[in-house]
Amino acid sequence: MARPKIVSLSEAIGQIQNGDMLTFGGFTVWRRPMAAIYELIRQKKRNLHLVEVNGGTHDDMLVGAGCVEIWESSWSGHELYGKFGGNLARKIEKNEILYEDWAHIHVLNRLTAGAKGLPFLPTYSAMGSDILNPENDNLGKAGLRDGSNPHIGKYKYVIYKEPFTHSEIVLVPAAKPDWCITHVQMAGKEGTVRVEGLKFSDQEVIKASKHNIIIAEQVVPEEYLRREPTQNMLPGYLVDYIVELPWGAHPTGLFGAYEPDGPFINNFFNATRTQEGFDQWAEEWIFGVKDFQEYLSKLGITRLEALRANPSLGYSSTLKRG
Amino acid sequence: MARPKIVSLSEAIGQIQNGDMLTFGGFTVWRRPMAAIYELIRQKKRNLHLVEVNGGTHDDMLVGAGCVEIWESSWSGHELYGKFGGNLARKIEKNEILYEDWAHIHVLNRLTAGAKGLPFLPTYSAMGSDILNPENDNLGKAGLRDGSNPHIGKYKYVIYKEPFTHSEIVLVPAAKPDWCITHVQMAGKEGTVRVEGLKFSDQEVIKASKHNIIIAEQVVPEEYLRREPTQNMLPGYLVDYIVELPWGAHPTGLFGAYEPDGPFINNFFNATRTQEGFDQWAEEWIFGVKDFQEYLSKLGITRLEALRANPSLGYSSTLKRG
Amino acid sequence: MEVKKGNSKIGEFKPIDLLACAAAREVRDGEIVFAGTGLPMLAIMLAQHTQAPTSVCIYESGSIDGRPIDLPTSVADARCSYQAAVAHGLTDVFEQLQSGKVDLAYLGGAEVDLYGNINTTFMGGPTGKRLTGSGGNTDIHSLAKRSVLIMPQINQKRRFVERVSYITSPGWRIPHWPDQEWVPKQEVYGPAFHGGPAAVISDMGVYRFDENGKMYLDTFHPGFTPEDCRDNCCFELNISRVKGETITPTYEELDLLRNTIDPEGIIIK
Amino acid sequence: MEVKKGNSKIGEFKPIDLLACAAAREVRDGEIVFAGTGLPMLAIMLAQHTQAPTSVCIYESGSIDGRPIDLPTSVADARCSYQAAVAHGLTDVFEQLQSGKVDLAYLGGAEVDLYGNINTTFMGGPTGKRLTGSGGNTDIHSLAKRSVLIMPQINQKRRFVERVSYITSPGWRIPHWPDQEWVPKQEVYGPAFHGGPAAVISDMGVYRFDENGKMYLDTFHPGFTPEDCRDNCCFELNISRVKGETITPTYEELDLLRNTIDPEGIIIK
Repeated sequence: MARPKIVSLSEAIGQIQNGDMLTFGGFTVWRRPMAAIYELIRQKKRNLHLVEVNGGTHDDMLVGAGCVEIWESSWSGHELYGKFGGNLARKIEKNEILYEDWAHIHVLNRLTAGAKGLPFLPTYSAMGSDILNPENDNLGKAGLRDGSNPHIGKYKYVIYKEPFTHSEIVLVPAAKPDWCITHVQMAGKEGTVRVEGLKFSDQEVIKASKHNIIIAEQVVPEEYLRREPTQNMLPGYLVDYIVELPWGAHPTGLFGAYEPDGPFINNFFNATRTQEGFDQWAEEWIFGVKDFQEYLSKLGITRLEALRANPSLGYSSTLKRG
Repeated sequence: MARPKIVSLSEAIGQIQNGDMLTFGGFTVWRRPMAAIYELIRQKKRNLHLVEVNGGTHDDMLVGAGCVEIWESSWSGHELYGKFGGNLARKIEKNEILYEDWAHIHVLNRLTAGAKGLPFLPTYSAMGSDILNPENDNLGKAGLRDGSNPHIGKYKYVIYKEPFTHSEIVLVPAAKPDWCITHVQMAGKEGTVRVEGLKFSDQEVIKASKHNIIIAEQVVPEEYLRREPTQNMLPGYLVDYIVELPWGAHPTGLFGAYEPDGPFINNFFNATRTQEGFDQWAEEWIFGVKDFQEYLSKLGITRLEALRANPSLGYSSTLKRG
Repeated sequence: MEVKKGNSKIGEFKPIDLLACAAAREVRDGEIVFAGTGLPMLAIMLAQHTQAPTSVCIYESGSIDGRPIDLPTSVADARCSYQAAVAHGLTDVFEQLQSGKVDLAYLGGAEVDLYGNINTTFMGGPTGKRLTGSGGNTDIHSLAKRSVLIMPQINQKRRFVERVSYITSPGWRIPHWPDQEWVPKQEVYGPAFHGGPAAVISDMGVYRFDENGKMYLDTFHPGFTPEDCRDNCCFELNISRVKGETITPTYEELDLLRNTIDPEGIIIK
Repeated sequence: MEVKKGNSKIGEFKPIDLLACAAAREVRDGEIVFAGTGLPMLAIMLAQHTQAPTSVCIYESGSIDGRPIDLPTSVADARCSYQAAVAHGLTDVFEQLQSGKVDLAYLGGAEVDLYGNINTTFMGGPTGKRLTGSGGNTDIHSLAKRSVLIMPQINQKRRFVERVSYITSPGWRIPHWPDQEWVPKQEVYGPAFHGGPAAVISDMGVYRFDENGKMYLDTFHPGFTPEDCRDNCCFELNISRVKGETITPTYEELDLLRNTIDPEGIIIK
């Protein structure tokens, strides 16, 4: 297992193939690898299979751009900046996408099972909900649980009468994405990864994935991170590619660095009420710029600086929110 | 759920009843709650049921003192300071104790299942070993798997042919000890707990337990710990009692504070070659002193200071080891 | 400045003030509370400033017992972790939830039904209007000891239904899969049964659940009658157990909401 | 001071030096290695100083890729975490082990048998002499891709047996429970089969395992003959595939062991 390569964003994203299963670090509109999302769309990836603990602005962009064939998660929306995932909702309503709804714990268990080398993990969550209604096993109904796709479990779930207390419990199958893309505050030159603030479910989803791309706000000396190994999240041998990209999570937020860009996300959400609206938005913000640097220049320093966090708080003390 | 009480060691240990199931934080000869072990012996607890990820100097003392009816773990010894658990080995060889052998992952899974509110967790570890030989299900052979003891699973384990990949996998039952006693570097006045250095399996075993006693090397202002919530291990509502006791892990080691007292442990190990040897040792070091303060005075400042860690390293740079 | 004592009168508070205060009063001191974005944040913070100073707030993104000095706008907001006891992640807090450590949880939904089942996935079922999906809603409603739903009701009668069009989160009576037989929640959850929906708080009244897990009117908000509440449900609401009017916010509660908890006017516009 | 080039001769190294060097040579550069207390620590540190500079050492207590400047005396020793990439705990490293990320593991034991089964629990079975028990021995031997056993053999013939008296850790042929039928490891482990015992290194020779999972002599240490090795096993050791003498430690390896890795003489007395 060699050390990770430090490469350009386009080179890292270029490794991802059409049809691959992807997951992402972060949580809703926080610490999402947005620069990588834009690049996936620019490189016109197709038939991607997303499996996520929860979605957010990032996955709705991929869905709107036609990159996604299968969406599996528990949620999609933009927190207070947009009521739901506009592109996902439209495509679900028009039967233009395959989707599977899960509880938070279900997807977390699926990826944790992948990380642990287990075929399944049990949970009591969501029993009696329509998430477990056999009628709503959409991948099953589409005939995709025939074992031909290694990323799709033979069953959505199995209810198991366990022998120890004789309760019924839900077993969900392991998920092992081909790729996980995660934005973090710091990575060392040998690939040691540090996340500041909440880790969400990053350790689980990264360990579950065959390959990992880490987008680091900053690459720092390895020795600096190793002074406090209890504060690091991952060793370098779990990382394939490292990309250094300041502001790379914009318009989502990065603890200790910058706030989510609420108006930007809200403007995106409003655009997604129609496919045309999204296409125009993508033309302006994704295809209309050559790369992420041009995107940042288009946003401008004033807009970005207004999002900068106050180091004593981890968030901005000046941002107008009311 | 009220805040934890800050109490004396004897008051905290006084809450533990004969027959209770106990587990402990730490790993082999590191960060063990030794002062609490001495107090358990002084208070003559009986019929305790130990379930531990691994044992060490601490559990062999409890076994030697006749406090333990059932021992369940993966290991007992003193690292380089003593080849095996002398008291445990003798009592096993003389059929004077009930024991159940496990793999590390088995016990870790049993306590993690308890922490997660699950009846079991799966693992592939130790398949084909005599740990899983039905002949070696000692609690079963003793007729204790009849459901009358809530701490003893109906089965030691179940081999399950799982439906997703059709592999055989081992399901081990949850363990939920009545008490976990853990020595840590710092606890806040409201009970927030911080462990420096390796966490071992402390989070899992503490969360699995109904009640928790935290022995803190130092009690610190709550606000101090809350400046860095990512570095804290537990919130106060999971803790019942806090005891402040410097050097409370001696003769085991405490990261960043002091080394294990190798000669002390080795001397203990040599004493345990016979019951009489252990009894004499206990008379001198446990019953011969009124409390832990007197124990520390008996050890003396010179011996203790020789173990003190160098803050730049987390261990002693002067201790003679060769 | 001295804050007036006593309870405010109609006209002195907004509907959202009453919602926040009624929700806050559900918390008992020392309880472990799961809260989500929006009104629940106001409610738990208000409770901590009043009758439940040692109650603990957990956000599903992983922060535990934060002491925000600025109102968070999402559960992963950096503001949630300020002076928190612990800030790890989802595995930590969801395992505490599943093992029965969460006393109370605040939830919302697009639809709620007679048995406290919640829908946040599809209005009108899988062929209807797509919403966000569950997120942690189903996990929390499944596994918390008590959940409190905060719902708009005025001119939103369609949100209070006999049976939700999609069960995102299970209430007191639920289908047992795969046989689809409707049974009490406890029969399905067995040893993992910790409780269920305790109250629904709307902008018209406070609703609770009886021995059979059916919703009934507990108190109606000032300006409404029990009949108004019943007429704004799509099912025959039991109003026979009504205790009277919902207690209005105290001046102290209003002052806390406006000047301490949400001075920026993020939720309380 | 300039270190002599080339390999040392008999009399210039101790048996333990050869053990450490032979063990170190099992590591390929870049591999993820699980190591325990004692000789394994010398072996992995020596490998990192020689042919495997980017190999990573994991200790089961939770430290990953530490760069100790002082030799640890246990896997939870604070020295293990010095300049480590990560220092969490058991769950982290055991899940990496179970998911097949560990290339090589060093283990010891009281007994090893023809199929690489290890005993660290009872000499003579459950009615015999009690030892420490498994610890992580069985987890690691079960789930690592290759394990290397380091065993004393001189005057310890009883440690090399046809079948261990208690299988703490499963080798290439193991019983399938509950039917007790002896089968190849792969049949029992299915998708979790990552490999098994690769070598046994004693103070007399280096042993490997054939297509059928049976131990054979690969090289014999200087001063011994293949027959000496065979005569110090309680089973009929296959010496027909012997390659020759074990390569002796280089002067550089000896210098590293004595002056860089264990200058305090903790393991190399």
